[in-house]
Amino acid sequence: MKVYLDNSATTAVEKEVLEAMLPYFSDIYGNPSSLHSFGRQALKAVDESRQKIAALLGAKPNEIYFTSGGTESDNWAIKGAVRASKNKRRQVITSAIEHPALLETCEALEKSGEAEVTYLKVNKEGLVDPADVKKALNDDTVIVSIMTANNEMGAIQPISEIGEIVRGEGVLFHTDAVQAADTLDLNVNALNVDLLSLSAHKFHGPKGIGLLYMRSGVRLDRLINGGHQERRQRAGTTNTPLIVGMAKALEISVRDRERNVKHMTELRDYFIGRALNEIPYCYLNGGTERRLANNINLSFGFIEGEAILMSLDLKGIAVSSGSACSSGSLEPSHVLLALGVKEELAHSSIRFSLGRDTTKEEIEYTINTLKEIVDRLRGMSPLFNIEKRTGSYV
Amino acid sequence: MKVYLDNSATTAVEKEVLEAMLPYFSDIYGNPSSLHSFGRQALKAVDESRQKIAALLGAKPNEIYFTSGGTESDNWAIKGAVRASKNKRRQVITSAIEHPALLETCEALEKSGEAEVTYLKVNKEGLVDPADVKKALNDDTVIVSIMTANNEMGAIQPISEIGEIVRGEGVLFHTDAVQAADTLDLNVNALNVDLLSLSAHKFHGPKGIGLLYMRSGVRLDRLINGGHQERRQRAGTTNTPLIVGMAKALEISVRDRERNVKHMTELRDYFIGRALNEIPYCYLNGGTERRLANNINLSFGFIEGEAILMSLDLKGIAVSSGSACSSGSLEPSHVLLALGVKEELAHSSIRFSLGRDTTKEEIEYTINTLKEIVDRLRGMSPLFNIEKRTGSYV
Amino acid sequence: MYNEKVLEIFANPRNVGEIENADGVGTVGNASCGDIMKVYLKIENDVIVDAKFKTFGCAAAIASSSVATEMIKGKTIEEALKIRNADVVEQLEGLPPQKIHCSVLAEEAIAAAIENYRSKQK
Amino acid sequence: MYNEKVLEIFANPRNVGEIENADGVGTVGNASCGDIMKVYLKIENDVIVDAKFKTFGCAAAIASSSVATEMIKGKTIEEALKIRNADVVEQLEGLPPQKIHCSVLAEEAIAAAIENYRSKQK
Ligand SMILES: Cc1ncc(COP(=O)(O)O)c(C=O)c1O
Ligand SMILES: Cc1ncc(COP(=O)(O)O)c(C=O)c1O
Repeated sequence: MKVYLDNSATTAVEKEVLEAMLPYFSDIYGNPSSLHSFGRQALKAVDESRQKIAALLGAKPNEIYFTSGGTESDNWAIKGAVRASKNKRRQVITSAIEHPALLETCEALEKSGEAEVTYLKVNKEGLVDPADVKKALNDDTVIVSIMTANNEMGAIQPISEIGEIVRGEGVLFHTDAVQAADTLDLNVNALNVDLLSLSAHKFHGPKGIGLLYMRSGVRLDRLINGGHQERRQRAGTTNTPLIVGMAKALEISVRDRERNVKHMTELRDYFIGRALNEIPYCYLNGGTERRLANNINLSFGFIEGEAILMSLDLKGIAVSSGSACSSGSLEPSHVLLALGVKEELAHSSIRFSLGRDTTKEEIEYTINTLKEIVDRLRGMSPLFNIEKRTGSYV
Repeated sequence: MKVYLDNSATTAVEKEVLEAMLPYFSDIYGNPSSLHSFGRQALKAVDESRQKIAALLGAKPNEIYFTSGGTESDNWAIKGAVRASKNKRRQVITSAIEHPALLETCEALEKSGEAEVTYLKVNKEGLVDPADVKKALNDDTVIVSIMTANNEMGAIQPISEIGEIVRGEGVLFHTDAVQAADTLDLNVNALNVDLLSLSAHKFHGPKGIGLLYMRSGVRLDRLINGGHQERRQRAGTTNTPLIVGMAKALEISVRDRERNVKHMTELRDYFIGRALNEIPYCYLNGGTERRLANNINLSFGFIEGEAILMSLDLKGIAVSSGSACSSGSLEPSHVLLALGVKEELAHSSIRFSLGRDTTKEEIEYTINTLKEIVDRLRGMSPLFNIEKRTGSYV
Repeated sequence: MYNEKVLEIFANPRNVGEIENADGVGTVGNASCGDIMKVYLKIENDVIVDAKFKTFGCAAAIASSSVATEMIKGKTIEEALKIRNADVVEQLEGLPPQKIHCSVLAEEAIAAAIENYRSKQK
Repeated sequence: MYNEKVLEIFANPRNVGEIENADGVGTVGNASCGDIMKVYLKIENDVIVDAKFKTFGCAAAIASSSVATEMIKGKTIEEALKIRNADVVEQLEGLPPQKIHCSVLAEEAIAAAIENYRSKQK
């Protein structure tokens, strides 16, 4: 049995999406910037897609800027805001649990001396306190960036409340909504944001296309200079097939959201319930309330995450781990550490991210397999006494 | 009859390329960074594609960095080199006829005070004189960037000679090979470059994927920070289907190059011959010797380029024009002006860019149609006396 | 970019040509900017009885010339002078922003031709 | 990332377990770094007659433990001490660069167990 529970890493392109894209590779292939009919046909598809996406986000079509993905959108938002700012000193406020696309961008700006960055702490459920944002704001603040939902443990931030605080101060407010797109309602006005990043492959669209929503009036320095595409703000030949694919994917995601969210929430809660009940020394990372419908993040005491991951893989189950071993770095997940999870347990964490097509049967198989694997690895662990079923860290 | 003669703007994805990509959208969709089998399968395809591309360019696989296209590659090369440089003053040397992806990047660096830029003149065939490069080099020079072949009038630059001069001085040498990829042999060692930009959709691959070749030992500041993809140099989820597509497209391009170049060169020369013979006041922009096999750029005195373009379009023929009217700017093509073409004639220029599938019949139809259109538009022109068949600029 | 109406008028422009012994001729624009419009008027008792044009320019310039010359035929010169570029754009059912200047050129060419007529009257 | 050999050994490691009244026991690594290796040795006349391990760690750590304990069985402690992490990697037919430290840990765990044995001899 093959079970894909790594939908937060990437998703399969939905068949309908692939079908929508197909005509634009070899048939309607013109450059949307060209004046002739080949170009106009392509431009029409791009314009319609832009309108569709804008409508789904509660935005205006000319507030949507297509990029190569969430990473580029995040880089553009932060670097673009800092470099366009006339402030003498430039402060960026973000959270400690952002995606590397955001954090590494901030670190690069710190290193080059272009900005000072304040990293807000989160509570043990992974939530930013809007009051902390208020406290951190000062005259130098250029932009505040808080992710809509976390990629590792699914915490859903109080974005619109933060937006109220930030935007009242005339500071730009960006949210990385990459992980939220498939399951949360993303209306830029309800969210109260100036800038928002999306990446299509996280909601069953194609890889290599994303967008930055930029509220009318906001001006960013360009990240990628060149031609006049995207109202001169983002150069590069307009990517008709992928844009069409992203629009279709978002349309389907929103269309089926209620049903999919309900389905995934049920499976998620069933999974978490059984895991916590049936596996000793198993802990849920993150809270239960403000959590993405498709995110399960568990730590399994006394065994290492990547070994669990690889063992599941041998049984056909695909997951990801917050273990340092998976990433090649020495530190385990910065997100789990920020929640106050102990290093040992951070090394022992696994993320199961459900998809709209995940079945109950797959979940049953996964939990049953997981139990065997945990037992087996604990049998190998010097920290656990498999006979006495107890363990301790040294 | 539909005739596509705008292959320099973009090309149709080759059927074989589309077929190669298809399995990677909805079947082998895993994230190549994931450790599980879904990810490993995808990574295998990416690794094989990287090896294939590297071999075709005479490079090592770990010298290939995938990007979202030629524009991003150009931006990265120049900004990355300037920002990584320890020189106190930082000079960039480039030519006056580069693509906007390069020129606008240089202008942005000038504006931000990050670099000083020297724009080299070209001769009337559009060629840079290597001696001019030598003269322009100084202690502050960080990078020299000269395009392999021009997108508007197809001039092929003496890249390896320039490389010899530049690299001897310990300065980085970049070439934008985006327009050259389908018809010229691109061996990074023969070309004598440190950095080279490609964009797949110019050689019948998909839009939204390109690469930057970066010679071992070269260090650039990152343009897009985040995850650990592309050996930490270019973040963002690895785009399996498009990478597979680019590799396949380059493979096919190289495989069929000799035949395709011969075919296009014949059609090109036939077209130019007939146009110059049969249409009065028709001029070839650029030279005949060092010219891309698929590029024809003509000016038609006393009539405006976009009107010719739109008239051809009404007959099903897709071309592009160097007219200011096509771009919405006031200046006509900076490339044609740099060749010394008069403004009036720059406004009257049309680029016909052939493709590997262009037929003799299409060319016949195009020339015959073109003659009628030129006559008709001259009949409307206040600058031309259609009875006496003479004209003059006022 | 262009709507169907503009493309259709560009493909089949009216009033192309010259009027011999025209009562008013106006030329605006220049070749190095990419458009020149030349309007010829036949005027009887201050009424424009015929109008023709020759234009070096893009599809929008040619369509604007066609529409503008159509609009003024049968009008008095006073009425013709009241025609604004916005009226030309309206007749064309819209022009892309970067092409609005073509309609301005048409307005100016008509004004120049009428001015030329008036200067000859004096 | 991992080759077939590593995955196979990870799936079916040898010598997992403890040795009661072992003659030498060595533990290296720590949980907050993500790997701990504990090696148990049964030694007769300076010859390693049995070796077992318990490992908290990734697939590479477990496979390295398996291979390393296999390699030292039947060897004198002098011979065992000559085994380098590179030998473990070779047995595994290669490890990804970021996993080389797991083979180092195996070398160190064996050295620690032998050291423990020796210290008890004195
Ligand atoms: C929260 C978050 N932000 C940004 C990204 C980057 O998106 P992409 O890799 O598509 O550029 C990801 C996914 O990798 C993510 O989960
Ligand atoms: C010479 C040259 N460089 C760079 C580019 C930019 O490539 P892309 O639009 O694929 O990013 C192009 C094409 O538009 C080009 O012709």
